[in-house]
Amino acid sequence: MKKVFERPKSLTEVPFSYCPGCHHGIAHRLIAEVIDEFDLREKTIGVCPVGCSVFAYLFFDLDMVCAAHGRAPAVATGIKRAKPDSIVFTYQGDGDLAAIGTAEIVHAANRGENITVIFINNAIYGMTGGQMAPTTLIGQVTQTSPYGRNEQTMGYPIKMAEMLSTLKKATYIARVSLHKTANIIKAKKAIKKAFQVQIEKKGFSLVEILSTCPTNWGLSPVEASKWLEKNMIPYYPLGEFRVPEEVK
Amino acid sequence: MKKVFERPKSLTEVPFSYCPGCHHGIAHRLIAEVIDEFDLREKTIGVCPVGCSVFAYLFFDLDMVCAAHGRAPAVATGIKRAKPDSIVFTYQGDGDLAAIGTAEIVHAANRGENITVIFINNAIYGMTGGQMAPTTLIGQVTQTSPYGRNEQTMGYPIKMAEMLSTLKKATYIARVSLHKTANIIKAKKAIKKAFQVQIEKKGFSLVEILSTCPTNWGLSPVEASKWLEKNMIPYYPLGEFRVPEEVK
Amino acid sequence: MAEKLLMKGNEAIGEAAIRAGCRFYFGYPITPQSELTAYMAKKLLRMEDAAFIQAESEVAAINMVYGAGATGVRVMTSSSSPGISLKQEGLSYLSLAEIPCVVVNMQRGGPGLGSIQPAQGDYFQATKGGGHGDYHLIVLAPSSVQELVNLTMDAFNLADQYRNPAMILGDGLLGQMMEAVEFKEPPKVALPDKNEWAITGCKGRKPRHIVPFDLDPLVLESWNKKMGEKYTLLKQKEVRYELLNTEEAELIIVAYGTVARIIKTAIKNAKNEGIKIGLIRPITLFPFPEKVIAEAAERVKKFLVVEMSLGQMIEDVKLAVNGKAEVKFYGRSGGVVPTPIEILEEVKKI
Amino acid sequence: MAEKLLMKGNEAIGEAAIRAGCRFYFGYPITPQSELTAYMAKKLLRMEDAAFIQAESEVAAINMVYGAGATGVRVMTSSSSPGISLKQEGLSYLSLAEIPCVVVNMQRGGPGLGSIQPAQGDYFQATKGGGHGDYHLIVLAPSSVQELVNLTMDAFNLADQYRNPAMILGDGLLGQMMEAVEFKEPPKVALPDKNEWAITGCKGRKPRHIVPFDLDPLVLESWNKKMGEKYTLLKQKEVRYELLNTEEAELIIVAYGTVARIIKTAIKNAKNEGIKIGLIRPITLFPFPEKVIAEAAERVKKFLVVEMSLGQMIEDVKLAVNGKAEVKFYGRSGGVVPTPIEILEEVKKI
Amino acid sequence: MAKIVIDEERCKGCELCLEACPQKIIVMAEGFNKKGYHPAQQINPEKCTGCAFCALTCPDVAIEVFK
Amino acid sequence: MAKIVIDEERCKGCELCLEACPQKIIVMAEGFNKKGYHPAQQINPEKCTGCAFCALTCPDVAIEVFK
Amino acid sequence: MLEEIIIAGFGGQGIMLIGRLIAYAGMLEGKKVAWMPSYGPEMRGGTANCTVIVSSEEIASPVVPNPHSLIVMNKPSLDKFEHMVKKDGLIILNDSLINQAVKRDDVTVIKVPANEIADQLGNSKIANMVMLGVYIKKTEIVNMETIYKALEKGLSSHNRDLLTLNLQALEKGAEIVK
Amino acid sequence: MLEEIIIAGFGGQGIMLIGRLIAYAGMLEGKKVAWMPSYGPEMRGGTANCTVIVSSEEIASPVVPNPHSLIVMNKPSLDKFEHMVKKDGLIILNDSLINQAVKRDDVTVIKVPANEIADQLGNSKIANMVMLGVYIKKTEIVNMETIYKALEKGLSSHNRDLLTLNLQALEKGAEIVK
Ligand SMILES: Cc1ncc(C[n+]2csc(CCOP(=O)(O)OP(=O)(O)O)c2C)c(N)n1
Ligand SMILES: Cc1ncc(C[n+]2csc(CCOP(=O)(O)OP(=O)(O)O)c2C)c(N)n1
Ligand code: SF4
Ligand code: SF4
Ligand code: SF4
Ligand code: SF4
Ligand code: SF4
Ligand code: SF4
Ligand SMILES: [Mg+2]
Ligand SMILES: [Mg+2]
Repeated sequence: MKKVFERPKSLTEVPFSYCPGCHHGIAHRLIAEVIDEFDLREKTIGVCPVGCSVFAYLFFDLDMVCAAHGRAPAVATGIKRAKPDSIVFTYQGDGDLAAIGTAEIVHAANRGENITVIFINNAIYGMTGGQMAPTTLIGQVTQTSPYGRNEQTMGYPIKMAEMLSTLKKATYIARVSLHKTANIIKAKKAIKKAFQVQIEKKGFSLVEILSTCPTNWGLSPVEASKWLEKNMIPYYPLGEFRVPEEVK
Repeated sequence: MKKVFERPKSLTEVPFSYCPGCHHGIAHRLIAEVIDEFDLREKTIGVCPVGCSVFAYLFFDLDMVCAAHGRAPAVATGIKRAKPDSIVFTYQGDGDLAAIGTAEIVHAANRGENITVIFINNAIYGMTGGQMAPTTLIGQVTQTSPYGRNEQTMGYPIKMAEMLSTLKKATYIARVSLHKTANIIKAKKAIKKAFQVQIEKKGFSLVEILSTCPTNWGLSPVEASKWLEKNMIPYYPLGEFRVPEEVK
Repeated sequence: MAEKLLMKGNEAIGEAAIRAGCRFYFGYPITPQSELTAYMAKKLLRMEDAAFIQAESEVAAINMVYGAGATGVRVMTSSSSPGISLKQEGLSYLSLAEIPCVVVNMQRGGPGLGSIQPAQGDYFQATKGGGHGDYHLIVLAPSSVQELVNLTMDAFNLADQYRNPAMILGDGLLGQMMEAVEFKEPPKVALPDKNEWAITGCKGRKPRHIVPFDLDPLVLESWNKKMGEKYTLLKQKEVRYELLNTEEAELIIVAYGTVARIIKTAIKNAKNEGIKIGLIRPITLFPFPEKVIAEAAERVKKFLVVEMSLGQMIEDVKLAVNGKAEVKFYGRSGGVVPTPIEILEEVKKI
Repeated sequence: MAEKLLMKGNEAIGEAAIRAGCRFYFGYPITPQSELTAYMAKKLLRMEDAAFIQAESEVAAINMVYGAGATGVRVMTSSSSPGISLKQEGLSYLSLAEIPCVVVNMQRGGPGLGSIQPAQGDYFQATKGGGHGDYHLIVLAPSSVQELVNLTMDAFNLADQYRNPAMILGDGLLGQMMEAVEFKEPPKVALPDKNEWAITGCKGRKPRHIVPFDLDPLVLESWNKKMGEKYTLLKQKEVRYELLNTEEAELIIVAYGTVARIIKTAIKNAKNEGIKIGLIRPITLFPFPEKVIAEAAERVKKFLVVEMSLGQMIEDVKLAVNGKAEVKFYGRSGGVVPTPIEILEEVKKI
Repeated sequence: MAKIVIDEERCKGCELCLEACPQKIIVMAEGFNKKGYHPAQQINPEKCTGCAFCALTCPDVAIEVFK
Repeated sequence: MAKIVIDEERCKGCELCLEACPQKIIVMAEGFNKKGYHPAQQINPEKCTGCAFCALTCPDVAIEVFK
Repeated sequence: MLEEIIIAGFGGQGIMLIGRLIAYAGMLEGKKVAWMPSYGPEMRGGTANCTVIVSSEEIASPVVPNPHSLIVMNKPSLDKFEHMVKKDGLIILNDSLINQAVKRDDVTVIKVPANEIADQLGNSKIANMVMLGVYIKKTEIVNMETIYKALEKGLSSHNRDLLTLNLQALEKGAEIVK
Repeated sequence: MLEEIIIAGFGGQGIMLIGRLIAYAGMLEGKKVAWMPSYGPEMRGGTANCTVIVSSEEIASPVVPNPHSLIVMNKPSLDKFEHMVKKDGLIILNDSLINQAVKRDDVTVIKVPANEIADQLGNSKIANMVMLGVYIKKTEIVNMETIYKALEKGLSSHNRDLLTLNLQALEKGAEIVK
C-alpha cells in the first residue's frame, strides 16, 4: 500500500497546541502542503501574529518570526524588502488583522507588497479568552458583547476581503471556509493561488479563512462547524474577490 | 444695500495662518456656514488633527479639541459617547486620516459613530513640508517620492471614500472639490448633508474634499486649482458614494 | 459594614471604578487584565449615560479616553505591558492637556511579547514617563484585592483633583487572584469644578480649547513649569506608604505590590529565626516616598530592594538614600514570582 | 582628508548611515527630522538592493525595521518625540528579539504635541526604556553635525556588536543646523556573524525563529538575565564622554548634546571672569558615564546639571555622585534653548 | 447695484477671486499690505453683479458682498 | 484496499473525522489517551475507500491514509 | 490555622471551580481566603491549576511554593507538583486518569477513581466534585454544609441545573474517606 | 574672528538661502561655520529667520542671543530682533517693506530698497541677494568672489538659471555701500 495522505514536510512533528477541533490546525496543514508542493520550504519566511497562532513557529518547519500584535504585515514588508527573493507569508487572526492591525494590512495591500496573508476569521479573539472581534456576528455573545453584538453601538461585522478588494494592488483576494471537507479542498486551492501570485511577483495576496473557535464559541467542534456554515457563510460570502487575469 | 455675504459666526476674527490660496480656508468657511445655518454653534465640538489645520481651534469659534496625529476619530468617539447630544466633527488631512489614522477612521466608520468627518485630501503632507501622502498621485514628486510616486514600490493613491463605502454603517460618504466656485457650492451641500445625518442620529458621515496645497505642490494658487482639476478629479471621482434613503 | 464579596482583582477594579462614578470605559483585551474589560462591558452596556467600547487598539482606546475625559466625565482604560507601551503617546498628550483619567496596567513579563505571568518591569515606564517630554502620571501600587478597590476609587479623586492621569500599577497576579473585598462608599473629597474647563459645547460661554501644544517655546515652557509645580505639590501632599517593623529593623526591604506581600511572610519567618527585617512599602510610586526612606537611611545601614524586574525602583530608593546606606537588590523577572524562602535566603547573604 | 561638506544634521545622519552600509530605511515624517526621511528617499530609491518606505505610521515603521533587521541587514528609522513614543512597543520587541537597528530621535518640546523646537525631554524614555519590561537601548548623544556623522556610523557597529537597538538622541537644533562635515571611512570593528541567527529562509540549515516571548517565566527570565549581562558589558566597555577643565574646576557641569556646546561658551566666558568650571559631557547616555562622575565627585563638591528639560539626566548624575557632592539643576524646557549668559548667571548663584 | 469690500489685511494675494469673478473686475493692487502681499482690488465696481463668486472662493474670507 | 492510521496521542477527540467520513467508519474509543481525550478509532476497516476525507479534515494531522 | 492547597489538572476538568468553592466557603466561615489561578493559554487543552489559601490570619504571600495539600487530576500535574507538597502533607489524586504511583512516602495519598464515579453518576464533568468531597471530608478545612452553600451561591445560573448532581458527587467523594 | 548674524523676514523671501551662502562661503575660506534656521510652520506665510556663525575657532554655542549683524527684510522681524543686536552692531533693513525707523542709536543702520531694486532687475524674488550684497560689501566677512562661488556650487539646478540675475543683484547691493 502507498501512503496517499501524510504529514507535510513543512510541518514539524510538534503536536498542535490548539483546542480540540480548532480550525487553526487545518489551516496550518494547508499552508504547509502548498509550500511543499511549490517546493518553497527553504526560501519561505513565515510571520506569526499574536493570537492563538502565536505558537505557529513551533509547528511550521520554516524560518519564522513572531510579530507584535497586528503588525505582521509591516514585519513581512520589512522582511520582503530586505530579502525580495524569499517567499513571505503572514498568518493572522481577526483581532490581529481586522482590529489593531487595520492600518498595517490596508497599507501593505495598498502598496501591493508582494506577500501572502492568511487571515483566520473565527469571529472572536481566541487567545485572550473570547472577546468580540471586528468580525463577530450580530447577536453573537462574547466576553465583551455579553448581550450579543449590537450594531447600534458596535457596528456590523467588518468584511475585510471586500474592503481590501477596493485597493488596486490587492492582486488576489479570496474568502474560503474550513467547515467541510469540500471547502477545505477549495481553501487549499485559494491558498495555492495566493502563493502563486507571490511567486510570480504579482503583488499582494490574501485568503480570508472562515474558521471555528469551538472553545470560545462554547460549542463542540462538530457543532461549531455547523454554526459557521449556518451563520458565518450567509454574512461572509465565499469566493474570489480579486483575481489577476493570468492566474484565473 | 444689504450684506449678502459675510463672515460666518462660527469663525473667529483671527486671520487664517494658511498659505496664500490654500483651500483649508475655504473648507473652514463652509463648515462654519453649515454650523451657523443649522444653529449648532453652541453644541458643536470640533476635533482638529495634526497637520496644517492643527491651528483650526484658533479659527473656529467653537469648543475645540486637538487630537494626536491620526487619532481624531477616536477622540471624537470619546467625546460623542460622553456627550451624545453634542455635534462632533473631525477635520483631518490625508496624512492624518489615510495613513497614521487608518485604523481609527475605518473603525469609527464601521461602528457607525454618529460623527461627521471632514477629510481634506490635498495629496500631500502639508504641515511637515511636502511628503508623500497615501493619496499622492502616481508620478507626483514630493519630498519622499523625489522621482515621482511609483506604484511599484509605493502603491496607488488610496481612495478612502470608496474604501469606507464598503462599510455598512458609513451612512453618508461623498467626495467634493474646492477648485472652482461651482464645486465649492456643491461641497457645502455635501457638508450640510453630512451634518444632517449626524443631527438625525443616522450614523457616520464623511466628506472627502479635494484641496490644493500650492506651497508644497510648488504651484501658484491658480495653477494649483487647475492642477487639481486636471489630475486629481480624473482619479478621484466626485460624487456621493453612500447616501441614506431619507437624506437623498 | 458592607457585605464581603469574593472577587478577582480585575473585576474588583471594575466594580470600584463604577462605584467611583466611572461610566466610560474604552479598552482592548489583553491577558492578564481581560476580566476587567469584560466586567466593564457587562456593567456599562446596561447602564444609562454610560459607554463601553472595545476599541480597535490600545492606541484608539487611550485616545477615546482623551476625548471623553476632555468633556469632564470619569473615564478609564486598562491594559497590560505591551498594550500600555502603545498608549505612551496618548498618555503624554493627556498629561499636557491635563485631562483626568485612570489607566490600569496589570503588568506581565517583558519586554516584547514576554510572558503573561506577573511582573514589575514597567516601573520606569510608569513613574518616569515612557512617553516623550516632561510629565508624570500619579502611580498607585496596590498589593491586595481590597487595596485595588480602595486605590481605584482614590485614583479617580486624585486624577480629578490634580487634573492628571492616574495609573494603577498592578500585576497579573493581583488581577487574577480572588480575595474577599468590601465596597465602602468612595471617599468624598473636595474636587475642583470641571465646568471650568470641560469641553461640552460653548453654550452660554466663550469657546474653549484643549490644545496640547504651543509652538511658542516660552508658552510651552510655562506649561511645563505649571506641571512641574503640580508634581512638587503631589510630592508634598500625596505620598503614601506602609511601614512594617521599621523601628527595630537591622535591614529594611523596600518593595511594592505583590512582592511586598511575599516579603511580609519572609519577615515573619525571619522573626522566628531572630532576624529583624523591616519593610517600607511604597503605595504611591509617583510621588515616591523618598522622605521616609531618607529618614530610615539615617538609622538603618542596610537596604534591600526586591522587585519582579532586573531593578528599576532601586534607582528611586538609591536617590532617596543618597549614599547614606548600602542598597542591595534582589529581583526575579520574566514572570517569575519570588518566594518568601528565597528572599529570606537573600537577606541572610547580606 | 576627505572633502568638507556643508550639511544639515539630519541629512548628515542619512549620508553617514548609507556609508555605514545601511540600505533600508522605514520612517514617517515629523518635524524636526523630516529632512532625514527625505534624504533617505532620495538616495535609497536610486540604489540597488535597497529600500525606502514612507510607512503608514511610526508603529508600522518600527515593525518594518523589526522585519528587515530580522534578516540581518542594517536598517534605520527616525522620528521625533511623539513619533518615538509610538515606537515604544516595537523597541521593547526589538530588544528582546535582539535585533540590531538604529533609531534616531531628534527631540522636540513636549509632552503632547508640544512644540517643534529643540528639547531633551525624552532622556528617561531613551535611557530607562519607555516601553514595557527590562531593556535598554544603546543611547548616543552627539553634539555637533560631525559627531552626528561619527556616532551614526558607530551606532550601526554597536548595534551589530551587541545585537541591540541603538538610538541617536539628538534634538531639533542638531538636526536643523548646518555645519561643515567630513565623511571618513566608517570604523572597521570585528562584528559577530549575523549568519548565525538571521532569518533568511532555512536553505541548508535548520529553521530558525525570532520569537520575543516564552510563556515559561523561567525561560523568559533567563533571557532577561542574558540581556542584563549585555548591559553590564556595555557599562564596562562602551562608556564614552568628553571632559573639559575638570581638573582645575570648582564646579562641574554635566550636560549632553546641544546644551553641552552652549556650556562650552559659558565656560569660556566664565574663565574670563576667573570662574573655574569644568564640563563632563556624556556621549553615551546608556551606558552612562557614572564612574567618571563618581570619581569627580570625590574631588569637586559642586555639580550642576543643565538640560533642556525639567530634569531627567540629573537622576543618573545623582546616582553616580551618590551623596558625595551637591548636585544642582538648571533646565529650560518646551523648546527653549538656554543661552551661555543665563547659564553663567546660574553658576554664579551656586 | 452691488458692491464688495475686500479686507486688505486679510488678503494674501492668492488671485483666486480674480479667476472666480465672472465680470473679471478684480485685480491685484500695486502696493503691499502689512504681511507683504499685494492685495486684491476691485475695478469697475459698477459692473459688479453681487454674485459673490469672489467671496465664495476666497480662502481667507477677506471679501464681503453687498447688494 | 485502503487503510488509515490514527496517531492516538495526536488525536484530541474532536470528532470532525467522524463527520467527514463518508463511510461512517470512525468512532471514538472508550479509553483516554495521555492528554485525557478519547481518541478516534476506525471500525470496519474493510469499508475504508481511502478517500482521505478524514485526514483532510483532521485539525491535528493525526491521520495517515494508505491505499 | 493556615491551609494552602494546590489543585491541578487538565483545563476543562473544573479545577478552578473547586478552588473557588473552597475559597468562598472559607470566606463564608469568616476566614481570610485567597484564590490564585494559573492563567493564559495553558487553559486551552493544556494543564490548569490554582492555589487556595484559607487562613485565620491576614494572608501575606499569595504564592505557595509548598502547599499542604495537593488535589491532582492528571498525570502531568502530578509530575509537576508532587515534589512541592510539604512533608506530612496530603495528595488526593484522580486514579482514573493517573496510572502512576506517588513516589513520596512522607505524605498521605488518597486515590480516587473520580472519573469512574462521575460516569456512574451520569456526568463525567463532575469528577472534580468527587475530588472536592474527598478533600473536604478528609481535611475538614470548612464544613461540608458551607461547601453546599457556596455551591448554591457561587454557581452560575447555567450550572445551577447541575446542583443536585454536584451534591451527589460531593457525597460520593466524602464516602470514600472512611 | 567671530561673526554672528541673524537674517530674518517673511517665509519665501529667500532668507534661508542667503544665510546658507554666507556659511558656505565661510567654509570655502577655511573658517568654522554654523547655520541654524528657524523651522516649522512659521515657514508658511509667517516669518522665517536663520542664524549664521562664521568663526576662526571651533564654534561652541550655536545659539546666538546677541548677534553682531541683523539682516532684516520685514517689519515683524525688525520688531522681534532689533533689541538683540550687540552694541555697535549692524542692522541692514529692507526699506521697501519696512516703513519704520530703527529705534536704537548705538548700531549702524543701512536701509536698502531691496524690493524696488529687485523689481528693477526684473525679479522681485532676488531682493534677498541685494541685501546679501550690501552685507558682504559692508562687513567683508568673506570675499564677494567666494559668495559667487558659493552661489554657483550651492544653488540647486532649478535656481541656476537665475545665476546671472543673482550676481547682478549682489552687485547692485554692493554698490549701495559707498
Ligand atoms: C499590543 C497587544 N495588545 C493585546 C494583546 C493581547 N492579545 C493577544 S492575542 C489577541 C487577540 C487574538 O485574537 P485573534 O487575532 O482573532 O486570534 P485568535 O486567537 O482568534 O486566533 C490579543 C488581543 C497583545 N498581545 N498585544
Ligand atoms: C505621531 C506623529 N507623527 C508625525 C507627526 C508629524 N506630522 C505633523 S502633521 C503631519 C502630516 C500632515 O499631513 P496631512 O495630514 O495631510 O495634513 P495637511 O498638513 O496636508 O493638511 C505629520 C506627519 C506628528 N505630529 N505626530
Ligand atoms: S481558543 Fe479558539 S482559536 Fe484558540 S486554539 Fe482554542 S479553539 Fe482555536
Ligand atoms: S502647506 Fe499646503 S496645506 Fe499647509 S497651509 Fe500651506 S498650502 Fe495649505
Ligand atoms: S460679486 Fe461677483 S461680480 Fe462682483 S466682484 Fe465678486 S465675483 Fe465679481
Ligand atoms: S481670493 Fe481672497 S485672499 Fe485671494 S486674492 Fe482674492 S481677496 Fe485676496
Ligand atoms: S479514508 Fe475515507 S473512508 Fe477511510 S476512514 Fe477516512 S474518510 Fe473514511
Ligand atoms: S479529526 Fe483528528 S483529532 Fe479529531 S477526532 Fe479525528 S483523528 Fe482525532
Ligand atoms: Mg480570532
Ligand atoms: Mg494633506
